Parts: sequence; C-alpha cells; structure tokens
Amino acid sequence: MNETGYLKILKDGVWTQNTGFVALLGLCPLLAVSNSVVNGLGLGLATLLVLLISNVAVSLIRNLVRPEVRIPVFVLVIACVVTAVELAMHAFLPGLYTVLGIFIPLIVTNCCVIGRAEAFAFKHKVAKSAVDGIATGLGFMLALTLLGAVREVVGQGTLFSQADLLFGELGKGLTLHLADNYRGFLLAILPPGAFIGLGCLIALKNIIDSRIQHRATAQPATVLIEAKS
Amino acid sequence: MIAAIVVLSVMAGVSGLLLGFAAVRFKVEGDPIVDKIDAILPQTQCGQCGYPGCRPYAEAIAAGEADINQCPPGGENGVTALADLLGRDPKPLNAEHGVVKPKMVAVIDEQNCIGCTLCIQACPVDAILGAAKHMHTVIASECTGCELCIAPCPVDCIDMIPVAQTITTWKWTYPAVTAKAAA
Amino acid sequence: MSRLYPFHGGLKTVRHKTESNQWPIQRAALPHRLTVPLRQHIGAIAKSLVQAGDRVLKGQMIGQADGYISAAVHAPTSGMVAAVETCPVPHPSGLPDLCVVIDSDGEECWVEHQPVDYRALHPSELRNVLRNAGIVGLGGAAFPSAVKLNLSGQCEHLDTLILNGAECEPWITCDDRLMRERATGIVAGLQVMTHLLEPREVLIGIEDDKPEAIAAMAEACVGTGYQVRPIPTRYPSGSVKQLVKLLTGKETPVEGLPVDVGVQCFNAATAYTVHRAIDHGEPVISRVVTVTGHVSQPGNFEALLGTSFADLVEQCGGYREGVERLIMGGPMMGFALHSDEVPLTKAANCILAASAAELTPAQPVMPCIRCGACVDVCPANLLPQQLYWHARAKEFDKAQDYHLFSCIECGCCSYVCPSHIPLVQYYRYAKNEIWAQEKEKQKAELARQRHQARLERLEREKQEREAKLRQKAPAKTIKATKASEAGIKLDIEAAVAHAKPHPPSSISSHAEEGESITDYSARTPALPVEGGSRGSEPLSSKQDA
Amino acid sequence: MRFKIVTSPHISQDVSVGQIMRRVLYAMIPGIAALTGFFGWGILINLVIATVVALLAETVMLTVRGRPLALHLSDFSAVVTAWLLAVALPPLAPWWLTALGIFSAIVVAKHLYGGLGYNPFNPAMAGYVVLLISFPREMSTWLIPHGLDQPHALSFLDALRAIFSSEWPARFTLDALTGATPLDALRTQIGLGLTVTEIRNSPIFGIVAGQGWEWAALGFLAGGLWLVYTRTADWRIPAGMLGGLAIIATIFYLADPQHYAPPWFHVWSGAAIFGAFFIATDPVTASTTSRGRLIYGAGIGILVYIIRGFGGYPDGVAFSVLLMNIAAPAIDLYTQPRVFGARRG
Amino acid sequence: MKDYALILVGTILVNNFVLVKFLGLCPFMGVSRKLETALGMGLATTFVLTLSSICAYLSDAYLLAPLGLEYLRTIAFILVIAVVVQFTEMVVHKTSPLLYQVLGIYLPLITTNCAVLGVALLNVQTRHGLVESGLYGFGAAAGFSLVMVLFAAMRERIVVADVPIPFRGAAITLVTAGLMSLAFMGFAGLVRG
Amino acid sequence: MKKIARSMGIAALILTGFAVVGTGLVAVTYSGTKNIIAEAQRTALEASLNQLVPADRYDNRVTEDRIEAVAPEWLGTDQPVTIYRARKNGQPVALFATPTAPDGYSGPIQLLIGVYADGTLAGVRVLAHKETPGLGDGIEARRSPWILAFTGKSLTDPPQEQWKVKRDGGAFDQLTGATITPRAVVKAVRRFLEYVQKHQEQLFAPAAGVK
Ligand SMILES: Cc1cc2nc3c(=O)[nH]c(=O)nc-3n(C[C@H](O)[C@H](O)[C@H](O)COP(=O)(O)O)c2cc1C
Ligand SMILES: Cc1cc2nc3c(=O)[nH]c(=O)nc-3n(C[C@H](O)[C@H](O)[C@H](O)COP(=O)(O)O)c2cc1C
Ligand SMILES: Cc1cc2nc3c(=O)[nH]c(=O)nc-3n(C[C@H](O)[C@H](O)[C@H](O)COP(=O)(O)O)c2cc1C
Ligand SMILES: Cc1cc2nc3c(=O)[nH]c(=O)nc-3n(C[C@H](O)[C@H](O)[C@H](O)CO)c2cc1C
Ligand code: SF4
Ligand code: SF4
Ligand code: SF4
Ligand code: SF4
Ligand code: FES
Repeated sequence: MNETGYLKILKDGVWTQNTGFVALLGLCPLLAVSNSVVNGLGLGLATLLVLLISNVAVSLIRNLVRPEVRIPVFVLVIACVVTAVELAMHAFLPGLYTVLGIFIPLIVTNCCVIGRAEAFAFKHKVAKSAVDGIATGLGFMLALTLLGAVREVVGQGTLFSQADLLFGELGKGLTLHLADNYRGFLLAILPPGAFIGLGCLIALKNIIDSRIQHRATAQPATVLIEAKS
Repeated sequence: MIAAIVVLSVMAGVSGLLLGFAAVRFKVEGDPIVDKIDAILPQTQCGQCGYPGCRPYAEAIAAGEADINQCPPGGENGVTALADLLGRDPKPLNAEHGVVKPKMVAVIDEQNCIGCTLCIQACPVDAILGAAKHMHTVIASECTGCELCIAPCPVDCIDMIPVAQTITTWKWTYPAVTAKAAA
Repeated sequence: MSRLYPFHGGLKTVRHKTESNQWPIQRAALPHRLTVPLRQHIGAIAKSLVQAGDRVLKGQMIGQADGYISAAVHAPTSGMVAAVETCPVPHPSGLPDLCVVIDSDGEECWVEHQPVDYRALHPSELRNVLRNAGIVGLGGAAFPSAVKLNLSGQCEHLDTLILNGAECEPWITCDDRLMRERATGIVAGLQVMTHLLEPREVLIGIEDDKPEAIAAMAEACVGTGYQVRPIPTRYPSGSVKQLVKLLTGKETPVEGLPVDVGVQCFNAATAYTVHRAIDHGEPVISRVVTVTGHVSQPGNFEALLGTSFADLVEQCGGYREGVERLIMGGPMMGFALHSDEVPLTKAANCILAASAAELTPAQPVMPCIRCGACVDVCPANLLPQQLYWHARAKEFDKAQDYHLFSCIECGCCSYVCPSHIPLVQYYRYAKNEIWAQEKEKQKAELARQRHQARLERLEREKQEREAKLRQKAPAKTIKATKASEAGIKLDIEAAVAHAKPHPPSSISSHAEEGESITDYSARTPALPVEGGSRGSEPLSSKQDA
Repeated sequence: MRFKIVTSPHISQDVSVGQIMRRVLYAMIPGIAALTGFFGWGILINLVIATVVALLAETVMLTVRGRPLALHLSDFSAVVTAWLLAVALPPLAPWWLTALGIFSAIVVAKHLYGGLGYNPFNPAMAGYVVLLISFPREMSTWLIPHGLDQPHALSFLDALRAIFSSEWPARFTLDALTGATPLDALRTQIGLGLTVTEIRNSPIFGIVAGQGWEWAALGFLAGGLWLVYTRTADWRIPAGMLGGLAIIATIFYLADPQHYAPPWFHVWSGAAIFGAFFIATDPVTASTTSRGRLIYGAGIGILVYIIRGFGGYPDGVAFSVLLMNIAAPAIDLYTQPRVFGARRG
Repeated sequence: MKDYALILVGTILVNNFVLVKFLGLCPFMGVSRKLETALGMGLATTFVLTLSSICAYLSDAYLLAPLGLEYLRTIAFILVIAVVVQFTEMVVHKTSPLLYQVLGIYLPLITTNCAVLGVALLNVQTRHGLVESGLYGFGAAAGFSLVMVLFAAMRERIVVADVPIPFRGAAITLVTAGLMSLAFMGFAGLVRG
Repeated sequence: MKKIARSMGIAALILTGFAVVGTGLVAVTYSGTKNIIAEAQRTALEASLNQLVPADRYDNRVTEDRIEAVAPEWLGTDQPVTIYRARKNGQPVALFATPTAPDGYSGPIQLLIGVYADGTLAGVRVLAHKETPGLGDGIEARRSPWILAFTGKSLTDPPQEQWKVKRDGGAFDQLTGATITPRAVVKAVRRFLEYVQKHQEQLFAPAAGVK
C-alpha cells in the first residue's frame, strides 16, 4: 500500500488529522459559526481560501525568513491574506459577512492556519503545501459543515436556511424544512449545543475509526487462528 | 494607499528591531528535558526502543523523533510518566518494540561456559564477572535483564530466568481482580 | 479521672469478645513438629544457627538477629532439627519462607535459665539481653522492642510510656485475658521498660469494655504510680497514634513516630515477655493467642511458636460447619490465610475462623458515590475517597499528595463504605507499587551509573589503544581504529537487532529450554533484598526505611 | 481445607447505595404530597413518566456499555434523578418535555461520564437547565395552586390529556389555569417599579412565601431534616446554602426593604429548601471535604440570590448547583482537611 | 465606577469569552490537562491580554483611525500582539527566571490565541476608551483563567472516570465544556445592555 | 553589540519588506473593493427600508438623506440615532429610524420603524435584541407575525390609551408566556410616534438640516 505523497496529505488533512475533530485547532470559529450549514460553509470556504494562499505564500518565502522573525512574518502574511479575503467577502457576500462578523478577521489567529504554516508549509515545496492547504481547509470545512448541519437540524429542523447569504437569490429555494411544526431544540443552537455537538461528532468519528481498524485487523487475526489449528 | 504602506512598514520595522534584539540577547539554552526523560527510563539499556540505550532514546523523544511508547521494560507506568512529563495523552505500548515481560535475570550455565568473555563485552552494565578462559557469573543484583548477553554467547549457555517472587518482593495486587473474584 | 483527648473518626464495631474471653488461658498441647519461621518480625530475617540433624534445647537460640533491626528466634521446645527450609508461613501472599523445622522429643528440656537483675545492668547490656531473647512487639507489628527501648538519638527525654491494652479489634481477647490473669507479670515487665526509658508518667490504656482487666491492672499497679486509664470502646483506639492522642492529646507527626512527641508505646503482652525474659530468663518461645469464631469451643491458648494453626483449632474442638475463611488477626486488619497448615508466629494474636454468619456477606462493588462516610470515620483524617480515586487510576503521585502514607490501614473506611469498595486494598496496592517503583528507580540509577562507567571505560580503553597504536605504527592507526569502531557499532547493532522481538522460530527454540529454566530457578538463591516487610505493618514505614 | 482469600476488613456495615437512594425517595414523599395537593394529578403523572423514561434510559445505556443491569438498576439512582427532575417541572408539562429532560439527565449528564459516581454535573439539574433554556415557555407555565381563585381541580383524566396530547379541557382557558410563580411575579413586578409590600399583597402570596408553595417547602424541609438526621445528606450543604442565601438576602433587605424581599421569603420561596436538602446534597457532584461542603453550599446560596435578584431567571437553584458543580473539584483541592499529625496552619 | 464593575462582571461571567463568546478555545482545550499548567496559562494570558488590548487601542486611536486606515486593523493588531508577546517573554526572561519558568512556555502559544485579537477587535467595535479597553481585556482574561482553572480541576477528575470508550479524551472534554457553558447561561441577564 | 545591531537590522528589514509587500497588496484590494462595499452596504440598507416602504413610493436616495437625533427620553438611547427621510418629488413621504426599547426582558431591543408623513406606521422590525430565545424572540418577524400588527397603526388608531398589550387592557396581543417584551416594544413604538408627531417639521426639514 503506497499512501505517501499527495493522497496521504489529503487523507490526513480531511480525516486522520482533521483540525476540528482530531487536532482540536481552530475551535473558536468552528463552534461559534456552526449554528447553521450556510454559516459553516461560508466560513469554511473563507478559511480554505486563506489556508491555501497562506500555505503557498509561506512555502514560497520559507527560504527568506530567519527563525527569530518566523512567527511574526507568518502572522503578517496570514493577516494580509485574511484582510484581502475579508474585503472581498464584504464586497461580494455582504450578508454572510455580517453574519460571520468578527470571525472573519479571526481567521488570522485560527490556530490551524498558523499551525499548518509552521508544521507543513515551512518545510515543504509549494505544490505539496498547496495540497496540504486544500486538504486541511477541506477538513475544517467538513467539520464546520457537519457540525452546522447537526446543529441546524436539531436546533430548528431546517437545512440550508438563509442559503441566499452564500448563493444569492438562487439560494432562497435551497432551504429544506425537515418536519412541519418542529418545535426546535434551542439547546443545539446555543453555545452549549456547539460544545456538546462537537463532542458527539468526535465520538462518532472515534466509533467509525475503531470500526475501520477493527475490520483492518480482523483479517490477520483469522489468519493467525488458522495457522494455529 | 501610501499612508497604509508607510504606517504598517513602520510598525513592522519597529517590531523587527525589537525581535532582532531579543533573538540575540535571549538565545535558547540547552535542553534539560532530556535528563528528565532519561530519569524516567528504566536504564535497562536493552535497545528494544530501537536506540542504542536509554539516553539516546531520551534524546530522540526530546527531539520529537521517537514516540513515548517504545520502551517495553518501562511498561505502562513508564509511558504514563512520560506522557505526564511531556503533557501528552498516554497511549498503549507499541507492540513493535516488544511486550512487557516479567523481570528476568541472566544466569550462566557454569558447566558449559567456555570463558570467551563475549558476554562481558555485550553487557551494558558490567554485570558479568569472569576472566578469559574462566567460568563467568552474572551478578544477579546488577543484571538489568536486558538479554544483550544472550546472542553473543557461542555455546548458548546463558538463560534468562524470571526473578522468583518471595515474601519480600511480593506485592498486593490491583484490587479490581480480587474484587471481581469476590463478587 | 483525667481527661481524654478524642481523635477524629473511628467506629463502633461489633464486639464478639465474650465468645473467647470467658475462660482462662489454656496451655496448648505440645505438638510433634514445630515449624519456626526465621522471619517473625519486621526487619532482616534471622540468620539460622542450626542445620538439619542438630539437637536443640528448649529456649536455645536457633536464629540470630541479623543487624540492628532484626530479632533472634529460639527453639520452642527440645528436639531434633528436621530441616531448615522454606515452608508455608502465615502471610497474605501464601508464599513460603525459611523456617527451622523441629521434631519435638517431648522432653521440654530447657537451656539454662539466666534471669538478670535489670537494675544492675547497663542499659545497652539490658537491651542486648532483650534482643537476644527475641522480644518483639506482640501487638501485631512485631517490631523489635529493643530498638524502641533505645531513646538515644530519637528524643531527649520521654514524657509518657503507654501500655497498650486497648485491644480494640473485635473477637480478639488475648490481651484481655493476659491482663486479667497475669497483671503482675505485665507490670513487672513495664518496670523494666520504665527503667530503660525513664518516662515522666506511665499510662495504661484499656478499653472500657474490659472492666475485669482494668481492675486487675489497677490492682497490680498499686504503689507503682502507673495509671490505668479506661478509654471509650471505639475502634481503632488501640492504634498507637490514636492511643497517644487519646491519652496525651499529642499528635504524632505525619512522618514521625510517637517518640518524636516524647511518647513510647508497648503492647501489654510485650511487657509480659519482657518480664519473662528478664526475671525468668525465658526468651520468646510462646505467646497467648485467641482462637475464635466458628470453632467448637473458642478460647485463649498459650501456645509454642511454630505450632500449626490446624493444631490450635483442633484443640478448640475443630471447625464448625460452614467456615469460609481463616483470618490471622482481627476481622478489621487481619489477613485471610490460604491454609491452616501454617505455624504460630510472634505476630499472631488471633486465629479467627469465620463463617458467613460472622462476616458481612460479600456484596458487589459499586462505584464510589463520594458520600463522605469514609471521611467521617477515618482516624488519620484523610480523604479516603480521593486516595481511592487516585489509587484506582494508578496516579500514585496524587495519592501521595493526599497523604497515602498516613493511612494506617485500619479499615474503617471500607467498613462504612456503602459501595463496598475494597478501599484498604487499593491503598496497600498503591503503597506497594510506590515502594517498588522507588526500588526500581534506585536500581535504574545504579544501572545508569554502571552503564556510564562502562562507556567511559570503553572510551578510555579506546583512547589508550589508539595512543599505543599511534606510537607503534602511525600508518596503520586510522584503519585500525576505524575497524574497531565499526566493530563496536556492529556489536550494538547486533544487540539492537537481537533485542527486537524474536521471530516465532526463536520463541519455539526457547520453549524447548523450558526445562533447564526451571532447573535454574530451583538452584538460584533468592535475590539479595533489604530487610523490610511490605505493607503488612503500616506504622513501620519509617522504622522500615 | 480451602479458605477464601479476601482482603481486610472482613466485616462491614450493612448499608448499600440502593438503601441510601431509597431513603432520598422516602424523604421526598411529604413534599410531593403537598405539591400534589396544590397542583393536582399532574405532579404524580410526571413522576411516573419520569421514572419510566429514566429506567428505560438507564437500561439502554447499561446494555450498550455492557454493564450488569440488575446491579445498577437496583441502585435506584436513576429513580432519584427522575423524581428530582419531575418535581421541578411544571405540573402539566407535556410528556415529551419530561422525557427529553430525563434523557439529557441520564444519558448525557450521567452515562457519558461512566454512570453512577462519575458524573461531575448534577444530572437532574443538567436536564432541567437543558429544558429551561430550550423550552422557556413550557417551563414557565406553572399552574395556579388550588385554593386560590380556582376551586375547580383538573381531574386525573384532564391532567393525563393535557400532558399527553396538550389538550386542555374546554372548561378552562390556559390563562385561567396558569400564572406566574411567586418568584416570577416578584421579579417582574419589581421590574415595573412596585415595592415588595405592594407585590406581596397579591393573593398568590401566603404567610411567608407563595401560597401553596410554602407548604410544599415545609414538606421538603421535613423530609430533608430526616435525611440529615439519618446522615444520608451532610448537614453542611443545606446549612451552607440556606445560610448563604439568608445572609446575602438580609444584607440587601436591610439596605432597601422595599426593593429587596426579606430573607425568610427567599429561603422559603422557589426551590431553595428543596434544592438545599435534595439537590445540592447530591454527594456525587458536591464537594466532599467538610469545609468544602460548607463553601459549596454557601456558593450555591449566594448564586441563587444573585440570579434571582439580578439575573434573567426567576429562580436560580439549578444554575447555581451546576455552577458550583464546576467549582467543586477545585474546592476539594483547596480544602483538604489537616491530616492527623500534620503541622497546624 | 459602576460601569467599570459591569464591564468586569460582564466579561468574566455573563459573556465569558470561552464559554459564551467562543474565543480562546484552543488553549482552553489544550492546556487544561493539569491544574498547574492551566494556572500558568491563565496568568500569562491575563498579562498579555491586558497589555495588548491597551496597545491595540493606542495604535488604533492614534495611528489607524486618524489616517482612515481602519481596514488595516487586523494586520496592525496582530503585529502589535506578536510583539507584545515576544517583548513580554523577553522582559520576563530578563527580570525573573522564576516567573519565566511559570509563564515562559505559555507565552508563544498566546499569539495564536484568538481571544487576544478578538478582544482588540471587540474593543474597537464597541468603541471602548482606553481604560475600558484595558478593563475589558483584563476581564476577558480573568474570565478565561477562571474557567480554565476550574475546567482543569474537573478534567483531572474526568480522566479517571469510567467514560465510554468513544467518548474518552476530546469528546468528553467538549461535552464537559458544553455543560459548563450551560451552567454559565445562568448568568444571562445579569448585565443588561 | 554589533551582533545585536546586525540581527536587529536584518529582522527589521525582513519584517518591513513583508509589511510593504503585504500591505501593498491589501491596499490594492481595498481600493478595488471600496466602492463595491459602499454600494453593497447601501443596497442592504435600502433593502431593509424597502421592506417597510415600497421603493416606488419615493424617488430620493434615502440612505443619503439623513439626520442624526439625540433624544434619550423618546428614542430610548443616549447614542445619536440616524433618521432617514424618503421623499417623492421633494415632498416628504416617510421617515425611518432605529430607536431602542430600553426595557426588554433581558436588555434593550433595537427597532427599525418606518412612519409615513401622515403619522401612520409603515412598519416595525426588530434589528437586535437579547430576549429569551423561544419566548421573547417572537418579536422577530421571522419567528412570528406579531410585529407585523403595527403596520398601518397610528397614534389615533388605536387611540392613545389603547397603546398597550391586551393584558394591560390595550389593543396589542402579547406573546404567549411573555408579556414584558411586547410591552416594551409597544411602548417604544408609541414613544417614537409621539416624537415624530412633535418634531414633524424638523425631522422632515430639507437636507440642509443635516447635522
Ligand atoms: C488500627 C490499629 C489497631 C491496633 N490495635 C491495637 C491494639 O488493640 N492493641 C495493641 O496492643 N496494639 C494495637 N495496634 C498496634 C499498635 O499500633 C502498636 O503497634 C503497638 O501497640 C505497639 O506495641 P508493640 O510494639 O509492643 O506491639 C494497632 C494498630 C493499628 C494500626
Ligand atoms: C417546593 C418548590 C417550590 C417552587 N417554587 C417556585 C417558585 O416560586 N417560582 C419558580 O419560578 N419556580 C418554583 N419552583 C420550581 C423551581 O424553582 C424550579 O423549577 C426548579 O426546581 C429549580 O430550577 P431553577 O432554580 O433553575 O428555576 C418550585 C419548585 C419546588 C419543588
Ligand atoms: C427563563 C425565562 C425567560 C423569560 N424570558 C422572557 C422574555 O424574554 N420576554 C418576556 O416577555 N418574558 C419572559 N419570561 C417570562 C416573564 O418572567 C414573565 O413570566 C412573563 O413575561 C409574564 O407574562 P404572562 O403574564 O404572559 O405570563 C421569561 C421567563 C423565564 C422563566
Ligand atoms: C442526598 C442525595 C441527593 C441526591 N441528589 C441528586 C440530585 O440532585 N440530582 C440527581 O440527579 N441525583 C441525585 N442523587 C442521586 C445520585 O447521587 C445521582 O443520580 C448521581 O449523581 C448519579 O451519578 C442524590 C442522591 C443522594 C443520596
Ligand atoms: S527499551 Fe527502554 S530500557 Fe531498553 S534501551 Fe530503550 S529506553 Fe532503555
Ligand atoms: S548480564 Fe546479560 S541480561 Fe544481565 S544486564 Fe548484563 S547483558 Fe543484560
Ligand atoms: S464511603 Fe465509599 S462511596 Fe462513600 S465516599 Fe467513601 S469510598 Fe466513596
Ligand atoms: S484505612 Fe486508611 S484511609 Fe481508611 S479509614 Fe483507616 S486510615 Fe483512613
Ligand atoms: S481558534 Fe481560537 S484559540 Fe484557536
């Protein structure tokens, strides 16, 4: 099995080392913005963009930077990228911009952005860094969207409400109402629901992982038994 | 636009000055963590961790090259202690590096020993006594049970035997087991 | 009445004293074979002075104290040494220990009695007499008494000498009977102790459910100035630190001993053995033991050390139907025995044959609900539930932060725990682990030093070799060292490779050698170990060290 | 002869967790009786629903986790949780509300942590708060106690129907049956600028506190005192809590008697007595040291007052208990008793 | 005076940064394994947060705002923060090795604590003055430290609880944080406005 | 010493370099998006105003025809409140403002109110509030139609003394289980209407009156 290279980076970023579920980085936006799918998707996209650009940028400049100013330079680069993205969102997705509020500039301190810059982009070539940025971003977006979906469904019984914020007029039709006169379980939308929801998703991931592992190890185990008998 | 660039470059410049100053004035000192890690390792010097001795393994851990669960002689307690020291989550021992075994000591079958001194050279803690062409003995109290003397012996006269339990080495066991038996 | 200073916690337990305290102490029959363990005390095992085939006289020393904290062992009767070998002994592990097995000749032929006038002897000589008489604490700990009778270096002047006649454990009545019947002997022994320790006052603490013993002791004390103090019946008032607090109001420091606050404490039976040793020249070869519980006729026996428990039970008319465990000591602190074919030792004050009726039925263990009942009863003022919590999680450091080592293992916490958690065992386990880890650390440190020394030696040798080579043939040097370096590297690599788990084939080849392995284990002597008991006597952790 | 090897002590007191829990249930009976007397069958129906759901949830979780069923079901802790939560719910709370609350309590707050003994948060109160913040409307529609302007009692069937199908008997309107609880009334009307005396002239107030409510409190006090007497609950927690509440209430009352209700009103109102003896005393989630329990109790009392007086909720027992649950481990850490023989000070 | 008290109560309890506002969660989850580390992190954060919110205020009020460069806030603030953090590290290192032992290792982690940038941005958003900015920063950090220390004490207990296997580790920690946040909702309404 | 200076210099240079490049890029983006943003903000504002007053009822740029008013007793806040005016052919049509209802259940409630020049309400919306979710938040248009009931009402319809919730004997419904929030909103709307009635002239004064 050859898992090195791009595929592994992708798998790590999206699943094995998922920032939201495993590394527990970037928790603030993850929890704060995931009260609906659309919010989650929006911030996820923005973060993905920032991650991609900043990873590429850091990878490009990695030979120019001295260790003592490494962090400030990264921070500076990321801050510039974020500001540009922020301005763009303000211009083209004003509704979403208002909803996400302070969490757009806070992408700067999203631990996973600087974390990837430090841990990956700084040590790898541009192409790999780009893939890593995309993978990490996708992973983060996955976490955001999943959590957003769970919270939205449980909390208000809808999916893709306010999709127009992201997709414009087109999005208005996207909203799904899952049950008529669903009373809504406010807890899911309120802060405690974010924590508990993420906790449950992580537990779910653990269960899936252990199933996978179980299946993987099940085979050799039977071989052993056969060998014995 | 010009104002923007000027303001930020000034700020960045000042920061740079400060940080450059800091970088030289406050160089990072040596890494005391290695000693702390080494103090936890059992000093069996057996090499099961994949490093030639405990200290190299300690250095590897400190450098982030080795995981904390590679030392079977240290057992579960060792891993927990390392995890505690390094602020990580404890994990089970990596079976690739062997499993926890009961404490053993080496014993040389004195009838068969040809006095080749190879085991003496292999023993990392000088626990074997003897001179060339004379029968060798293991000082049981110094032997760490690392098994490194077994392979070199040309006549296979060294055996590892479990340390026998006596009243003085006996320990109360973890109660869960007894509790279940009682229930 | 002078005042008492109650300690925190403690319990009113069931008593069960009347089963055995209604009859005088009986002399147990002389058995045919006596198995005398060489380790009946805290400290180093006694050195055997006899071999199989030797003839011994009653009272003859057969094991010599080995070091300061150790005690002599004597032949309980005259006869032939059948063997010096490991035999089952009363120990929670059920493991055997080195014993002298004596086949009695039935003649009870004494060595010469050598009573001494204690007033005439120098204190250190007097202590030697006691040491040679094998006197250890009979209150359960079996700590060599001579050590406790030596104040030098421990405290300037002793305020109080306490005679512990509390006997707070349920079922046990041996001290009760002894005090009733041999009060003058006890007081005589106390006088020897007083002579050695010169305390300002002597207090005798006896639980108030033993009015006869109190009366007898009070009578025997007339004219001595010793005061008998009835104390409330509350377990564990017999525990030395609690008794000291109760009688004097002084708290023994956490890691200290009563002497640190100017108090010393001895068991009543210990005082009696002192009297026998000094005034009659008899070493400790017998003791009074309570045999009680589910036996036909419970009672107290004065039995020779080495008599098997089975014999003693036989003399009580045997077990009644339904005995499920045999306990040495009381039900609160005693340990269950694996077999009754074990010899009586100095520390054995009670043999309790328990049936389901005497015990509370085993109940399933539930999680701790943090109810705090254990906190209320803990005489050491600990937080037993926290100790448990950390011991269970094997967080030994934290357990120590909660003063694990202040726990006297009295069992009060387990007694009241509604979740029926075997708390005390967790504490014993944790203490044992900590000691073992400590030992391992020391061993590791030693190994590190030796490894270091070896590396240095190798380095030195290499340099010397190089120097020599350089002198001899400068041209070859480089090659040679390279080769030798490579050799060393190869060695290490081979070793590392070897250390990796064996492939299955090599495992099977090891299995073939299985026989020879067992062969060896029989031949190898036990590893040298420092003296010291593990866990069975909590109070001694300092003395131990 | 083979002997059983068991470690010491070999004897023990004859108490069990199940017994302790059952005592709590017995102690609640007088209070529940009073509540039923004033609020009707709904209380009892809630109790039954809660018990059934709790046992069901407990069974499912134990089965999933592979734990011995009989052993843990017979510890009665789930029933205690169920009763405590049920009593705190409005009498005609729809069945799903009760079920959801119990689910949150037993599954999330208790079994995710390993079940009995391991939960850091009081399960009943966690369940209660989940409901309170998710369904504030349902949670604040309390019935008006009997004996006020409401001579007509809801029959058992009416109550059943109201709970299971949210249908109210046509005879009554919702508004006629329900009303603000005394604490709620006090809170909102002080907000309107009325004085305490004016407010307490309203018929919903009785001798010391709310009409009807005060008798329930008396019932719970009796049961609670019995719990303390049997040492099922540690006296320090209720003492600390009621003491803390009374002291802070006294301070404010003395400062401005027209704006702040008197201490006896606070102590006797809402869930203060009930909470002090039955909820704060949950041993699993409270502090376990002696001093810690006093502090823990006092903390709850003070928080209750703060939330009642200045916060957004009419009563704050549940929140205060949860907040002090958070602090309990830290309190324990800093209030360890002086070990026997340790130096003083 | 009352306003200042309200700011403190508001930031520490009602709008607790971690539990309600969702800022600074990564260190909250990452450094709360042990009580001592939580305490150290709390102290370090309190210091940096107070200082950096003042510095950020100053740079905004006297540099960016007059020049109409508000859109550069993020960049400017993060730069200020990075410098404050490093500068603090430097000063502490120089003046007190002891303090460095306690705080030193946490300082670098603070740059990426989004509470720091969050406070700076929120200060601007709510138009706080100098003193208010400092207080707001201090309150936020005090709230952060408070819940962090309590959380650490809880976690020490939870790690040894019999938690179902899928929930061991991060999952149960998050659930605990959730229940804490639930409890903190009790403070809602304490500070109006 | 020299080493320090060198290190400082290099660090400063690197940082400055990146700052110049980075800021340059951002500044470019900014100037590129500045107008779009302003435009987007304006459309957003207009969209929300148009919910109350249809766009074809006026022809001026409402977002630019505005004044600021400070009137704590009437508008419920110490802060200046922006008032937008809609005109057709220069004639006053309606005005919009964002007053506050200070006494909500858990804090102030920010409203958006539109009033026609004749004093009838074009509509009321809630911009920001902290009321209890599930209870007081019924005042949001997307949760319940309650707030729509204001449309078309004026100080005379219902009569002044009926400007209360039903429980207090007025004409407006309360929300089930929550009286306080609607009470606060009704009161704030009435106050604003009174304010408009009193200051009609100044409020509609032509753009010159912009403060
Ligand atoms: C819980 C507990 C209870 C004890 N009860 C007694 C007792 O009742 N009588 C007694 O003599 N020693 C008792 N001991 C032992 C004493 O603490 C102490 O070791 C003994 O009195 C010292 O005297 P010795 O050296 O002569 O044995 C008890 C110890 C513990 C830990
Ligand atoms: C005896 C008793 C009296 C109560 N009195 C009131 C009350 O006066 N006002 C109120 O809002 N709730 C009252 N309740 C309900 C409790 O205050 C509340 O529902 C719950 O027990 C505690 O939750 P809380 O403190 O978060 O509101 C009462 C409950 C009981 C058991
Ligand atoms: C937790 C909680 C939150 C509440 N939130 C609100 C609210 O946001 N708005 C409101 O008007 N009433 C709220 N109330 C209800 C008020 O306290 C009060 O009972 C109600 O306004 C009285 O109205 P009623 O006469 O319709 O019952 C809340 C009550 C509780 C218990
Ligand atoms: C005195 C006492 C009070 C209790 N109070 C509560 C309570 O408030 N809430 C609860 O869920 N369980 C309570 N229990 C039951 C039990 O402790 C609880 O279910 C555990 O928290 C579950 O682990 C109580 C038990 C006792 C003995
Ligand atoms: S496995 Fe452990 S004992 Fe062996 S050398 Fe490595 S660290 Fe030392
Ligand atoms: S004697 Fe053998 S097993 Fe023992 S330490 Fe030396 S090399 Fe290792
Ligand atoms: S008595 Fe048992 S259940 Fe109660 S706190 Fe102690 S250990 Fe826990
Ligand atoms: S056994 Fe230890 S912890 Fe338990 S009550 Fe006795 S002294 Fe306290
Ligand atoms: S994202 Fe906020 S601290 Fe990491």
